[in-house]
Amino acid sequence: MTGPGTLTGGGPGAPPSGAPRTVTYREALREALREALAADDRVFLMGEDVGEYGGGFGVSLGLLEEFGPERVRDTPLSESAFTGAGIGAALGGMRPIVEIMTVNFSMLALDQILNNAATLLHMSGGQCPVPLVIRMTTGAGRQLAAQHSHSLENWYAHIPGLRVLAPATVEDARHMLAPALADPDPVLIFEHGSLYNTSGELAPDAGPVGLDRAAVRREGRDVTLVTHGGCLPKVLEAAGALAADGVSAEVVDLRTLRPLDDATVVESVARTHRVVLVDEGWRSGSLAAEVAARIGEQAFYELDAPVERVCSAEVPVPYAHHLEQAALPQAADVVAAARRAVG
Amino acid sequence: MTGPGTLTGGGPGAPPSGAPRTVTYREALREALREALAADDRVFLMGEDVGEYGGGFGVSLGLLEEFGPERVRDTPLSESAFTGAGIGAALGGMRPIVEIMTVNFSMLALDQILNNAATLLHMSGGQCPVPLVIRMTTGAGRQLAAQHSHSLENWYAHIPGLRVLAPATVEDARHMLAPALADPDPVLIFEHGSLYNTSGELAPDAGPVGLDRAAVRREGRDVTLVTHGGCLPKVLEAAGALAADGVSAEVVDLRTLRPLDDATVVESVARTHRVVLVDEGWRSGSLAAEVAARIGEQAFYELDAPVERVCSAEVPVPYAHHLEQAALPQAADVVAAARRAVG
Amino acid sequence: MTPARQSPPRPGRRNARAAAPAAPAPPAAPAVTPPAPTRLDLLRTMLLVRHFEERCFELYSGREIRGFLHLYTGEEAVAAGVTAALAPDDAVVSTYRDHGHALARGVPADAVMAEMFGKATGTSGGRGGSMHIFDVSRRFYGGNAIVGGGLPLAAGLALADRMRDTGRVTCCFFGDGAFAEGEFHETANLAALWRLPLLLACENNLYAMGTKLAHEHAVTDLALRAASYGMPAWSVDGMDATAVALAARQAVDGVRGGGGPYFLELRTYRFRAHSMYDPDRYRSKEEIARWRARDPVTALAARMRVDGELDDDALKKLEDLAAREVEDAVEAARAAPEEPAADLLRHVVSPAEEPA
Amino acid sequence: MTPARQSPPRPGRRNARAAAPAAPAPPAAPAVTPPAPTRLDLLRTMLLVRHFEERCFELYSGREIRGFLHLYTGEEAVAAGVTAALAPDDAVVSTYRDHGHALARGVPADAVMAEMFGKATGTSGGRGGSMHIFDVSRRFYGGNAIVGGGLPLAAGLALADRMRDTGRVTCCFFGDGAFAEGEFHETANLAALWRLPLLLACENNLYAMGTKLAHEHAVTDLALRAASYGMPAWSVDGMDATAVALAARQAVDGVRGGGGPYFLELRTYRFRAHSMYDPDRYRSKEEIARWRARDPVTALAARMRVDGELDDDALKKLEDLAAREVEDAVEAARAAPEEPAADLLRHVVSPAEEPA
Ligand SMILES: Cc1ncc(C[n+]2csc(CCOP(=O)(O)OP(=O)(O)O)c2C)c(N)n1
Ligand SMILES: Cc1ncc(C[n+]2csc(CCOP(=O)(O)OP(=O)(O)O)c2C)c(N)n1
Ligand SMILES: [Mg+2]
Ligand SMILES: [Mg+2]
Repeated sequence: MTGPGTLTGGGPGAPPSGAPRTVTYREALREALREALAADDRVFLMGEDVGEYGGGFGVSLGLLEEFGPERVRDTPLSESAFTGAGIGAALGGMRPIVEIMTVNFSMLALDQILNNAATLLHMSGGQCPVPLVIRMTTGAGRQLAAQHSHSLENWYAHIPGLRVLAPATVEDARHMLAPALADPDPVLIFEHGSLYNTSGELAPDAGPVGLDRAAVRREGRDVTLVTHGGCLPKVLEAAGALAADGVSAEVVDLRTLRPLDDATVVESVARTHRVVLVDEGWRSGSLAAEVAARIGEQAFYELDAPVERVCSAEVPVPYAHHLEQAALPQAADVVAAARRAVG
Repeated sequence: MTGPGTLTGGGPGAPPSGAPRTVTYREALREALREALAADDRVFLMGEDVGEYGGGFGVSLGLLEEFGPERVRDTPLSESAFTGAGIGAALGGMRPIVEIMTVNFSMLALDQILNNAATLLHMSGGQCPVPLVIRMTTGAGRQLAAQHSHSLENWYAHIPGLRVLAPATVEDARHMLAPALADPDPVLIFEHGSLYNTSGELAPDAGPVGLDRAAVRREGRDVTLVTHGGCLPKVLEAAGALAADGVSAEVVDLRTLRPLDDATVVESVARTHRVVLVDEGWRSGSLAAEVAARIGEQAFYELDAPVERVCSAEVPVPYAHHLEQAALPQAADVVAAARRAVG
Repeated sequence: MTPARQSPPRPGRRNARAAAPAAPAPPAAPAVTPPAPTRLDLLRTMLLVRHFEERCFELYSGREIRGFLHLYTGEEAVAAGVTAALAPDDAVVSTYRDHGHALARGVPADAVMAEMFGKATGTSGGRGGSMHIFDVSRRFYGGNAIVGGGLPLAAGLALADRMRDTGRVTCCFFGDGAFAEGEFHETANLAALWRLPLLLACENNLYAMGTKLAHEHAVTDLALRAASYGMPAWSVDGMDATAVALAARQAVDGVRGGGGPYFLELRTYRFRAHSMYDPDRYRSKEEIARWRARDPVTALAARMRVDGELDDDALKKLEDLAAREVEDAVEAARAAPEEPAADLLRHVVSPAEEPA
Repeated sequence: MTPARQSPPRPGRRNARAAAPAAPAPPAAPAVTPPAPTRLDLLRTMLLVRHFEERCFELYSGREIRGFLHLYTGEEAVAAGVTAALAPDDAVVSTYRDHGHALARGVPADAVMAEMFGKATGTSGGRGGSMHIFDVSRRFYGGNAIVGGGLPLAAGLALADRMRDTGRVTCCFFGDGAFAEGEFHETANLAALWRLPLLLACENNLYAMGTKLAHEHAVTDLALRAASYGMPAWSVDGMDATAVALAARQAVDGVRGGGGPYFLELRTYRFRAHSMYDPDRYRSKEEIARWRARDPVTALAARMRVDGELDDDALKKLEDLAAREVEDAVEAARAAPEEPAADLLRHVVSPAEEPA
C-alpha cells in the first residue's frame, strides 16, 4: 500500500564518474525507470499511485514531476483493465511499464497476463509480440498478513511466453530494466519488499546486464545453495555462518526464473554434489520443486545426498512477528539443511 | 462453452439394486449433484449456464427442472462475483457448489479463491471455515486452442487451505462430491474435459470414497507411473503396451492433488525403483515437479534411475489437431519414458 | 424454503461443526431493525473510535503495532451511524480500515487492540492484525485487505439470508477506490438482479490512497452511477452522524423489507494519511484543515451542547470513559500472551473430527 | 508528443523488430473516416459473411472444422455497418464469434477459412482456429475467447493512439454477456476518464450462451447504463445495416474528433445456436422465427429492390460471387499444407536476434 521510511527525491541524474556509488535498491529501480523514460518516448509508467503518491513503495517518487502525468500515469483501482491496457498499448507501438502494487493484487490481472500477454504471440501465429514490462512487489516479512505477503513468482514462471526476473541485488535492480524493455516479449519483474531499503554499490560504468544466466554470488566447494530475490541476503548470511564452521557453500542466485538457467545450477551441483534450495514460496509446488526436479533429471548421478528444500511453511502468512518469522525461511534453517546435506 | 454429443436427460434416480451399471463420467457427476441437492437443503449449484442451458458441458442437465431456479442458479458472466458469493453463502450457513465453466476462466475468480476462500479460516483465527465446493473443467485435447485448454490444477494445489480433487474415474466422479461437501473447508474439483464422454461401471452399493489417498489403478513391479485426471486413460494404455513388452508397470492415480498422498507414491517407488510422472500441465512448475521433488526427498536412496517427467510442451495450446496432439503427453511418450527408466 | 437440515456428521470425516464455531443458525424470528440511536449513543461510539485510532497512531510510532495501519479518524460518523441501523443478527463486511467498523459494531476494544499487538487474545489470535479483525459472534466477517474483495463475499452472505428468508441484512463497507474495481460492478449487478438484502455502504473520502476522486472516476457522482443498477442510491453527509443514522435506517428498512440492495454514498474525509507509511504529499494542508473544521465528533458534541443535551462536564466524562476503555485495552494487550509458534499451522484447515 | 524514437537494436539481445512484424508505424497523416458505404457495399459484405458462416456450419458437420465454432448468422448488419465506418488505420478487437468481424474488416476469406482448417496458410498458421483470427496488417487484433478479455486490450490500443495523437480509432466488439464482467466496467471507466479514442460496440443479441438478458442484468437497458460513465451511448437496430452504418459513422466521427469513447448498443439476434455444441434448448422456435423474419440480409435486399437498386438477377449474381469466394476459400484451405509439427514451439517467444 505505501512505501517505508525516508524516500530520497529525484536524486542525481548522471552518476559522478569514477568511484562506485552506494545506493538503495529503491533508488536503483528509480534510476532505471528515469533512464528508460528519458531514453525512449514510447516508454511510460502506469499503475495505481505511481504518480502523485510516488509509488506504493516509493519507487517512482519524483518521476511525475519530471515526466508529467501522461508518461507517469496514475490509474484507477482496476488491475485487470490497466494491465490489459498495457498489453494493448504495447501492441499499439508503445513500451509500457505497468506497476502492479503487489503480486497479491496481480491475481486480478492474471487473466490478462496469462490469456493475453503470454498468449497473443502464439495465438496470432507470430503477428502479435507484446513488448510489455510488468513490475510488482512480492514477498513477506513486514507483518502485512495473509493478503499482502504472497510469493507467487513460481506461478508466473510456469507460463510459456513470459520472461520472469527477480533482481536480488542493487545492480540487477538498476540494470535489468533496459534489457527487459528491449525484449520483444512480456517481462515480469519481481521486487521483494524487504529489499527496497537495502543498499549496495553501483559501478559508474555498468551497462545493461544479461537476462539469461543465473549468477554465482559466492563460490564454494561443499554444497550449493540456490535461491532468488528476497532470500538472497539470508542465504549469503547462512553461507557466512557455514564458512565459519568449515563448510564452503556456493551461492547461486537464479535471477531469471523463466527461462530457468538450470545449466549454472547443474554445473555447480556437479562440483559440490549437495544442494539446498531456498525459496520463500509455499513448499508444495514451489519454484524450488521445479529446480529440484531438474537437478534430479540432469544431475542424478552427481548427487551425494537428497536435494534439500527450505521454503515457507504452508500457511497463509500470519501477522504476529514471531509467527510470521516462524513461517519464513531463515538463515538458520538454511544452515541446518546444508549440514544435513553435507551429512 | 457447451457440452458435446448426446446428453441423457434426468436419468434414473435410484440405481436398480444388484448389478453394476455402466454410466458416463458426465452422468456420474450429475447423479452426485442430484443426490447432494436432494440430501441437504443447504446445498445449491450456481454458475454460468448451469440451469436453462444444462451446464457448459451438459453436466447439470435436468437439474433446474428438478430443483428449481433458486437451487440451480444461473449467474451473469461475473466469475469473481459469483465465486465470492459462493464463499459468502458458505459463511452464511449454506453449502454452495460453484461451477466455473473452465479453469481458464477461473483466473478471474482466483483472487476470491486465494485471498478469501483459502485464507479466511486462518486470518480469522479459526472463526471462518468456508464449506464451499468449486467444480471446473480442465485440460486440452478438443482443439479449443490457447485460451480454453489450460491445466492449472497445480496452481490450486499450491494454496494452503484448499483441498484439490481430480476424479479420473466414473466412480470418483460419482462419489467424491458427498465427502467434498462434508469437508468444512473449500474443496476444488477438476473435471477433465476429455473424460465427460468416457464410461465405466458403478457398483450399486458404493458410498462416499475417501479423499486422502491416491489409488493404485494397476499393480506392477518394474516401474511406477504416476498421473491424475485426464491422463489416466493414456497411462493405463501405456501400461498395457509395456506389459505386452514384458515391462510390468504400476499405475498410481493421485486423485487428491492437495494434500498430496506422497506416501503411496513413495511406497510404490520403493518397490519399483523407477518412476515416470505424467502430467498434462506445462512441464516447468508442473505438479509433476512437486511429485519429483518429494520422491527425491523421501525415496532418494530407492531410485535406480532419474525420475522421468512426461508433461505438455511449453506452448499455449495450438488449435490444429496435429499440433495440439504434439503438445500433449501421449501414451507413446509414457512408454518411451518408462523404457528409459527401466534402462 | 424450509430451514436447512443438518446432515449428521459422518464418522471418520473432517467436519467443521466438531471444532470450528458453526455458522450461527438463522434466528427463529426474523431480524428487526433496532430503535433509532440517540445522539448520545452516536457520540459515545464516535469517541471510542476516535480515542482508539489516535492511540493506535502513538502505539505505531512506538512500534507496538506493526504492519500496515489504516486509521479511521475523521470518518467516525459513518461507522457509528450505519452500524446503529443494524440488528445484532445482521452481518457486516469491512475493509483494511476496519477498527472503526469493528468497534462500532460492538467488537470489544480489548480484542481489537490485542489483535493489533499480535496477541493470542486478539480477535484472530494475532494472525490477522489491523487489517483483519473478525468477530463471527457479532457477525463481523472481517477486514478485507484486497480492495473490493469483500463485496462478493457480502453478496454471498446476503444470498444465504435471501434463500433462507431470515430477514437479515448484510452491510458491506468499501471505498470510492473500490467502486472502480470490477468486483463492485459485478456485485452490484448480482445483488440487484437477485434482490439481495445488501446495504452497499460506500465511504467516499475523496481519495484512494494518493489518487483523488477525479483521477479515479470519469463520473464522480457515485450514487448516480450506482442507481444505474436499478437500486435506490443516495448521497449522505458522512460528517453528520445523525444524518448518516437516519439515512442508514431508511436504507436498512428498505433492504429488510425486500427492496433488494440499497446504496449509500457517505461523503467523508480521512484526517490522517492513508496508512502509517504515507507521507500524505498529495493533499494540501488547507484542504485537510477545511475538513478538520467539520470534525464529526466536535460537530455532534456542539449541536448537543446547543440543544442542552451535553455540557462540558458530561463531555469530559465521556471522553474519559472512552480513553479509559482504550487504555485498558492497551494494558490488556501488552500483558496478553502470544500464540505459541508451535501453533503456526493451526487454522490452515479445520481440525479433523475424531473418529466416532 | 514527438513521434517515438526507435532505439537501436542492441547486439546480442532479442529484438522484435528483427524478426516479428513490427507494430505498424503511426500514419504520417491523421486517419480519416472513409466515405459512407453504399447499400450495395453493405449487402456485399453481409452476403459474404452469410455464405461463409453457413458453409462453416456444413464443414463442421463434416468434421473439417473442429473445436468451438460460433456462427454470426443473423448479426451480419452489425459487422458490416460498424466496420464500414472505420479507416484502414483504425484497429478492431473481436471476440470468439469473430469471422464476421474479420471478413467485414477485409481479412481475406481464404485466410480465415484456412485458419479454421488448422492450416499453415491460415491467419494464425492454424494455431488460433475459429476463435482466434488475427490480421495485424489490417489492424485486426484478434478474436478473444475470454468473454470481456478484449476490452482492456482495446483500451490500450486506443491509449497508444491517444498518446501519439494519431487520430486513429479502436473499435471493440463484445456482447451483452461481456457487459456483466468487471472488465467491461473497468475499461469503460478508464476509457471515459482518459478520453480514449475507443468505440465500444456492444452486440446485444439477447443471450449470453443460454442465459437470457433478463437473467444477466438487473437493468437491461445497456446504453443507459453505459451512459453512466459519461460517454455518449445509443441503441441502434442491429438488424438494419444502413442504420448501423449511420450510427457507427457518427460515433466514429465523435471518437476521432476527440470526444472520448462512444458506446453503441447494437440490438441483434443470432439465428443459430451459441456454438456447434449447443442444442439451443433455451429459446422457443417461435422466437427464432420472429427474428428470422427480420433477416438483415433479405431486409436490405428487399429495400434495395423497392428502390430499384437491385433486381433478381443482380442479387443472384452477388450471391454467386459470395458463394464462389467462399467455395474458393474452402478449396484452398483443403489443399493448403499444415504447419510441420516440428514447428510446435514457434511463436512462444519471439525469435532471438542474430548477433550483429
Ligand atoms: C486489489 C487491490 N489493489 C490495490 C491495493 C492497495 N490499496 C490499498 S487501499 C487502496 C486505496 C483504496 O481506496 P478506497 O477504496 O477509496 O478506500 P480508502 O482507503 O480511501 O478508505 C489501495 C490502492 C489493494 N489493497 N488491493
Ligand atoms: C470469462 C469467460 N467466462 C465464460 C466463458 C464461456 N462463454 C463463452 S461465450 C459466453 C456467452 C457470452 O455472451 P455474450 O457476451 O452475450 O456474447 P455472444 O456469445 O452472445 O455473442 C460464455 C458464457 C468464456 N469464454 N469466458
Ligand atoms: Mg477512499
Ligand atoms: Mg449475447
